[in-house]
Amino acid sequence: MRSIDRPDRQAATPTAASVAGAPNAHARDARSLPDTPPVKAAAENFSFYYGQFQALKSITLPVYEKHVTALIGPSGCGKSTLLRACNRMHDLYPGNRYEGAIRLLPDNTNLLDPAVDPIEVRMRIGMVFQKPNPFPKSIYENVAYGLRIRGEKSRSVLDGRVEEALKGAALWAEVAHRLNEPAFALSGGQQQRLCIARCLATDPEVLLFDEPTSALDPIATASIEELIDQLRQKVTILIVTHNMQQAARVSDFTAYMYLGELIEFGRTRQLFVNPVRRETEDYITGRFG
Amino acid sequence: MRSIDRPDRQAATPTAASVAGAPNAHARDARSLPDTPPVKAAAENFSFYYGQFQALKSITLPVYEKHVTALIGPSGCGKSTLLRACNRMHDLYPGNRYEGAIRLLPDNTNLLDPAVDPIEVRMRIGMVFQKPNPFPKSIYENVAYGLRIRGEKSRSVLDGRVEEALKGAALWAEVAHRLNEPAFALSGGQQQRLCIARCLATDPEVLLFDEPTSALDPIATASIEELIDQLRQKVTILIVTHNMQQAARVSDFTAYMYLGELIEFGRTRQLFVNPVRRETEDYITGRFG
Amino acid sequence: MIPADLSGIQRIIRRNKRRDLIFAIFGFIALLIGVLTFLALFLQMAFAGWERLTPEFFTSFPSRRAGQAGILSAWVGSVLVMLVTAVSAVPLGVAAGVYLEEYATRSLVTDLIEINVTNLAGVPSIVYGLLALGVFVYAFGLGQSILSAGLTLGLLILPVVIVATREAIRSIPQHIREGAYALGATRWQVTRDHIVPYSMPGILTGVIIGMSRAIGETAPVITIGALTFIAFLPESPIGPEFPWLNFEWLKSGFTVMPIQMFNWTSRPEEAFQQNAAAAGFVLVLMTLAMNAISIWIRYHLRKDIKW
Amino acid sequence: MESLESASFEPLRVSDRLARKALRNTKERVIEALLFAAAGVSVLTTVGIVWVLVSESYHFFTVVPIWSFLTDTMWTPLFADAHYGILPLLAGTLTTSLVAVVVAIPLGTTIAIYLSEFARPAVREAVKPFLELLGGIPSIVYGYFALIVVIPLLQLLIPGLPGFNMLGAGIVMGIAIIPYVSSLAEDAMRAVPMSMREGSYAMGGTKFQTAVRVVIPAALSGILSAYILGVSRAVGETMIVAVAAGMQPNFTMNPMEPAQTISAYIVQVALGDLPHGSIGYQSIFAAGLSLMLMTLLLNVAGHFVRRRYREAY
Amino acid sequence: QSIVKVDGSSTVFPITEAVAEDIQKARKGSVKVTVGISGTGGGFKKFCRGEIDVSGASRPIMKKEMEACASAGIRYYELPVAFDALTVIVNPKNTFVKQLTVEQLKKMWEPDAQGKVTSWKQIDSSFPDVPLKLFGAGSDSGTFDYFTEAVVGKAKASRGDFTASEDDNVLVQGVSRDQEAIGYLGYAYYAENQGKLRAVPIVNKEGKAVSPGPDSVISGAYNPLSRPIFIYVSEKALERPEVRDFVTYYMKNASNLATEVKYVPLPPKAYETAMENMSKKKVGTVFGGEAEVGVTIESLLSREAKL
Ligand SMILES: Nc1ncnc2c1ncn2[C@@H]1O[C@H](COP(=O)(O)OP(=O)(O)OP(=O)(O)O)[C@@H](O)[C@H]1O
Ligand SMILES: Nc1ncnc2c1ncn2[C@@H]1O[C@H](COP(=O)(O)OP(=O)(O)OP(=O)(O)O)[C@@H](O)[C@H]1O
Ligand SMILES: [Mg+2]
Ligand SMILES: [Mg+2]
Ligand SMILES: O=P([O-])([O-])[O-]
Repeated sequence: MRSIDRPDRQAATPTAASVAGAPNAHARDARSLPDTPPVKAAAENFSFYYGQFQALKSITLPVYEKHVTALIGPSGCGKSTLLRACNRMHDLYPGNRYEGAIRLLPDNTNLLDPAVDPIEVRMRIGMVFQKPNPFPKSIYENVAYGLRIRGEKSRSVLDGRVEEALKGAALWAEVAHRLNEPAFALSGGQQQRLCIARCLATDPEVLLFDEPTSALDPIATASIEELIDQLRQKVTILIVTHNMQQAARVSDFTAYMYLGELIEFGRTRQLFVNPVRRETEDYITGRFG
Repeated sequence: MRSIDRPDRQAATPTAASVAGAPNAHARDARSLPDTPPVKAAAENFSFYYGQFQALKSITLPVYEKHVTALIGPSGCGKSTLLRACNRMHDLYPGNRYEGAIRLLPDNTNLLDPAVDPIEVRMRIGMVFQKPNPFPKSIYENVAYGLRIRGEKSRSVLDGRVEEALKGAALWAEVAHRLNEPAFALSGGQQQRLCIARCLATDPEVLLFDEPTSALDPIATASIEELIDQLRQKVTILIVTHNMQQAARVSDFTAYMYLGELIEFGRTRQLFVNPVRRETEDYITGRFG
Repeated sequence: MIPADLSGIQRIIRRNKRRDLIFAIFGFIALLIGVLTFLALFLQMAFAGWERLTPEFFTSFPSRRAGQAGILSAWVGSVLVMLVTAVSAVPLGVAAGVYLEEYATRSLVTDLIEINVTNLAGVPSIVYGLLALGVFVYAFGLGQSILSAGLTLGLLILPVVIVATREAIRSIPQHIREGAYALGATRWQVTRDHIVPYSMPGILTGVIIGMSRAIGETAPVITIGALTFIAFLPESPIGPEFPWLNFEWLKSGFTVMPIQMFNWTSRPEEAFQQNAAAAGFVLVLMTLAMNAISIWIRYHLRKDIKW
Repeated sequence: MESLESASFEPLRVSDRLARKALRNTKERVIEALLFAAAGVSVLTTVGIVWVLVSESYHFFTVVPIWSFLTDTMWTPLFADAHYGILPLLAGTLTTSLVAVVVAIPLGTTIAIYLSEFARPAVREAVKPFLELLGGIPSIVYGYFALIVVIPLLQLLIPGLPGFNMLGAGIVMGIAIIPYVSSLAEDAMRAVPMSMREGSYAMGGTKFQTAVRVVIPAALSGILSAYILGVSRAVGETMIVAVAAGMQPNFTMNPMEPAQTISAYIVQVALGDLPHGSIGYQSIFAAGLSLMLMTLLLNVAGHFVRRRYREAY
Repeated sequence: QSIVKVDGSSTVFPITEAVAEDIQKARKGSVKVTVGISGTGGGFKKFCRGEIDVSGASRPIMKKEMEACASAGIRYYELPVAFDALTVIVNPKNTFVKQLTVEQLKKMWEPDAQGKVTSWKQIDSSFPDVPLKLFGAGSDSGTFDYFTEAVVGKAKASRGDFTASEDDNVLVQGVSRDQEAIGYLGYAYYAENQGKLRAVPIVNKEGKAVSPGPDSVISGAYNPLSRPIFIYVSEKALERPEVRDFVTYYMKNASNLATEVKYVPLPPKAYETAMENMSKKKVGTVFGGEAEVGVTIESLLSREAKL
């Protein structure tokens, strides 16, 4: 059980049994340990199937509150699949199947429970995609979208929240004077920050990032990374990246996945400098993948 | 005119002016080798433009008869562009422009001469593509197609040539009993060999391969490589590959290209073991690309 | 307003989902309206015309006695007109589509042709009738013949055939073309041996859709002037001696299914409304059959060619 | 040198090769010319249409001043007191089209949204052929349906409704054009990339919210062109209005009244036999020209809509 | 191929159609007949261009048409085939119209009424103030010519703002579904739809309100709206055996068939005289090319004999 909380001390992930017995044990443990922050979410023996194909195999993984956790691994290893499971994105397509649990703390809700409405999950967890995908609306409406679908109509409330979110996404200075222009008029990096602002406006508990900078140029990438660095003060972040330098730069914890399995999880610095598993080392040093 | 056949003694290519004075390292490399075979084709100061964009910059390169020449280099360096110029594939699209010459020996025709019919060029030079592209016809008709468009109607001649070509492509044993089945029923590797048989049926002087195995699994790849190894006895081969191991395995000569320029040309073994240029070394050792 | 707690979120979700449900119901109803109208129309004609749908109905000429009237001259006329339509529109449309996709390089001329085809597709059919009246009937002196009608409908469906051809050709991957060119095929050989055969299912689908539209066209045929009592068949297209073809029928007067139906609809006697219903039923069956064939082609023939 | 030339691998001598090339080139040229000619036929069609309409209308307008054609409120070209005001026909055309659009756009859009965003793929695949069939039914059959079924029904609901009226014709016409609207609009919506939808769902949006707030704005250009195509179909539709709307050039926009549309006037005249060259004969070409201009206007509008709202995703 | 081409009046059409149908059956298809409906005027236009062999007419040929025929060198036989009673119809639910005078009809239909006379009350102060909805024959029809001549006093002089149709069903449907409607059409079409329509008695020259019907036509009491109807046969076409066969058959059977399709047949003598005139090659018309109203059966007989 310690293994979860002490990735630096032991290898890889906890045994299936350890988590199954006490779902939120790691949360407690986390709190009890001086060097790990409280757990915000955790996958427990989570498996996922695209129809017949098992894309994830019994993943057990904690996500620590107000820290950045990075998912790395070669293409096709299931990083996106895991991330998208966290807000039930797979529900949109037929034939997908979840097994096991992903729990959200502090209320310990199993996100995957069929009784839990996926919309509720998504309202609590924000997501930023690989390709910036602003809506075909004005900048303002993009940010206000989440509030509008929550039924907010008051213009002054919206104004305030939009400004706050844009500031939070470090975009306010650039767009304050043209909030009514279409979002497509922004550059790629700005669009991506707009998508982040769109999430921030609704105060999500967790933010999921799926290769948020892979479609961006280096300058835009730098600004997004900087933003993630600021955001970690306020929100829990889970980020998929295929850029190991990026993982090293922005994350506090890193999980290395391979062929649908979680191979190793630990503090980023440690995992990069001194990986426990050989596969991880091969991947990190570029000998493989 | 012996110089044509003996690039080892003089400039690599037939017109003295173009290559003799050319400072290209590869020419010298080639010459310095004791026993190079006769030249079958040669690019001379060949430049190519996609509209305004210059994709190839004054390439000078010999292709030796009945040997395999590999083109390697990072993505976008112009390998495919060069290969496709050899059978005037670029003529199919508007706005492209050739400069310089690609000569086909022994008749010393400049393939790029506007007076030369591209159809004639393509009848002399076969091409195999990255993705197997059999026609949605029967296996038999795929192989017979080249002969049919050359006006061959006699069934017995066709039968003979089809069998011969399929044997040449090491496919006969697998398909002899089902020549009338659709080509799509074959596996990817078989399809690729079928495409090779399709070329062989018309006895091309040169065969161009553009990453012929990149869409195939390792087993199919091995069978294609083996086939190329046999083919070199009969036909001159120019192959593009992004897999350096493959280049090392199958080719006699290798050209390394970068950003539209030919950086280095030489015997494969020598180029891989002891490259003359630093860029080549960087690329080969994986330090770059 | 913005919920901070879970129960707040759940309340909002409940409200939002209610709207989802309401819309889903509306959508379903809208769909039902469409589908039910189709059924109502079909069944109304089937019931109203049921008694008349005997074999004799198909083998009898029109008659003043509703009970004896049939659609022989009408369906034969429709078939012959469709024959002319197909023979004129298909080669022209396919050739034009092939030209635009395989031959033309972008130029002012091809732009013009493209814009033109798009616009033609939007021209009301009655305007084609006027064209036919002015050009075929009077300027060319073809009169009110099967040929005039067939050519008119041919022009009418030409854009449909062109567009279908182009779409079908566009779906052929470039590497198939390159494969053929690389073997030394000429443009025409590539077109003849690959482009046209492989796009055939798509072209056929388009042709059949176009024909099913043409077979129901009434207005342009009326404009040419085909509202006639005809109780005999045009001469057979198959002649008694070599080359076994006979083109007299092209000049023949004619009637077609929709005109026959219109004719009966126009009769004040109640009994003829039954005939109109029966003729309408047959006409709809004809177009349904054609549509069904095209759907079948789309789902089955195309499956054989996957890139 | 000697050896090189004799070692030619090409079985043909150079002169033969050149001859073959020349032959091939001629053949290729001829074929290309033929194909080009085929493509030219569509242009000739347009030229023919414009020529016929304009030349006959030209004669018409030498007799009838354009001004009175555009402003006179009566259309009686075949009667003693001849008036040549297109307005009544225009009013009829617009009113029937309007009724049709009021039926087709909401229903068509709803169906499109439902199929694209709500229905399961199986339902979609099952229903779409039905809609296609609805679009394939000949308009004379719809006309019959309007006359025999829909108008009598409407007369039960609305006492005093005349036996021919624009309402019934328009409603049926609307149903007839639903498939055009719904299938094009659905295509446009389905072309919206999934990433756009995922963006909305990830924010906690429901299907309806996603459809209305994200997918529709993103597919706007396609949806608007679907509408324009629908309108253009309605404007040009002939047999339904000819059979069911009444044949009276009635200057009114009241759908409860009978009226004549431009297209219906043309068929009505064509049903008789006007002598080539008479003013009555020319009047149908003038009417046809107006119709053509209206649809052309719609086409151009469609073009600009597609430009203006080009999908930016 | 020899086809007898007939076109012209929609009023004569039911008889011609019956003849065409029967002769084709009787001759087992060796005689082929097409019958178009272009209206009397339209028929004469084609007739005088030599496009058709026989033209049906619901009024005698007019000066202009005579000239057109003459200039094209077309001479013709004029054969009366039956009598028709133009019937003024209203909706059965219309209770206030008991009878109408010619003056009242004129008030409704004259060109001056166009756009002005729009209420029943304007026709007769005893009528209610409800909209007046008019349905009448199309301007290319003989019915229209005759009605305007008889009612307004000048052929073709009519208002234009009414539902004008060559298609009699439009008139039947229109009047039968609309309480405020009034229209006129050939008696045969009324007779077929007696349940849906009511014929209005017309006050004749003698001041008596008379309903249309075979008796009132034969007695001459239904005036001025009864009229003879004709076919015109081209002299040249008559030389062709199939045309002669057709016309002879027509004359022999006109009496029966006219009754069958609800017209008033002429006395047998009339058909015999017509045949005689034809065999004696007496071409031309017995009418002066002027519109005439109130021709009775007797006067028609005597004129024919005199040709
Ligand atoms: N919709 C799908 N249906 C079936 N299999 C899928 C689907 N999406 C992904 N897969 C498969 O699931 C596995 C994991 O895919 P996933 O997209 O999660 O990989 P990834 O680690 O994000 O890779 P990348 O770095 O390329 O984004 C892969 O083998 C992939 O082929
Ligand atoms: N049709 C085209 N129009 C314009 N530029 C092109 C076109 N095709 C290729 N290019 C450009 O020309 C350059 C050379 O392309 P080419 O396809 O030859 O590269 P390559 O070496 O084959 O790369 P790869 O290994 O990815 O196949 C690239 O910069 C490419 O972007
Ligand atoms: Mg991914
Ligand atoms: Mg390449
Ligand atoms: O068709 P008509 O008899 O009225 O000329």
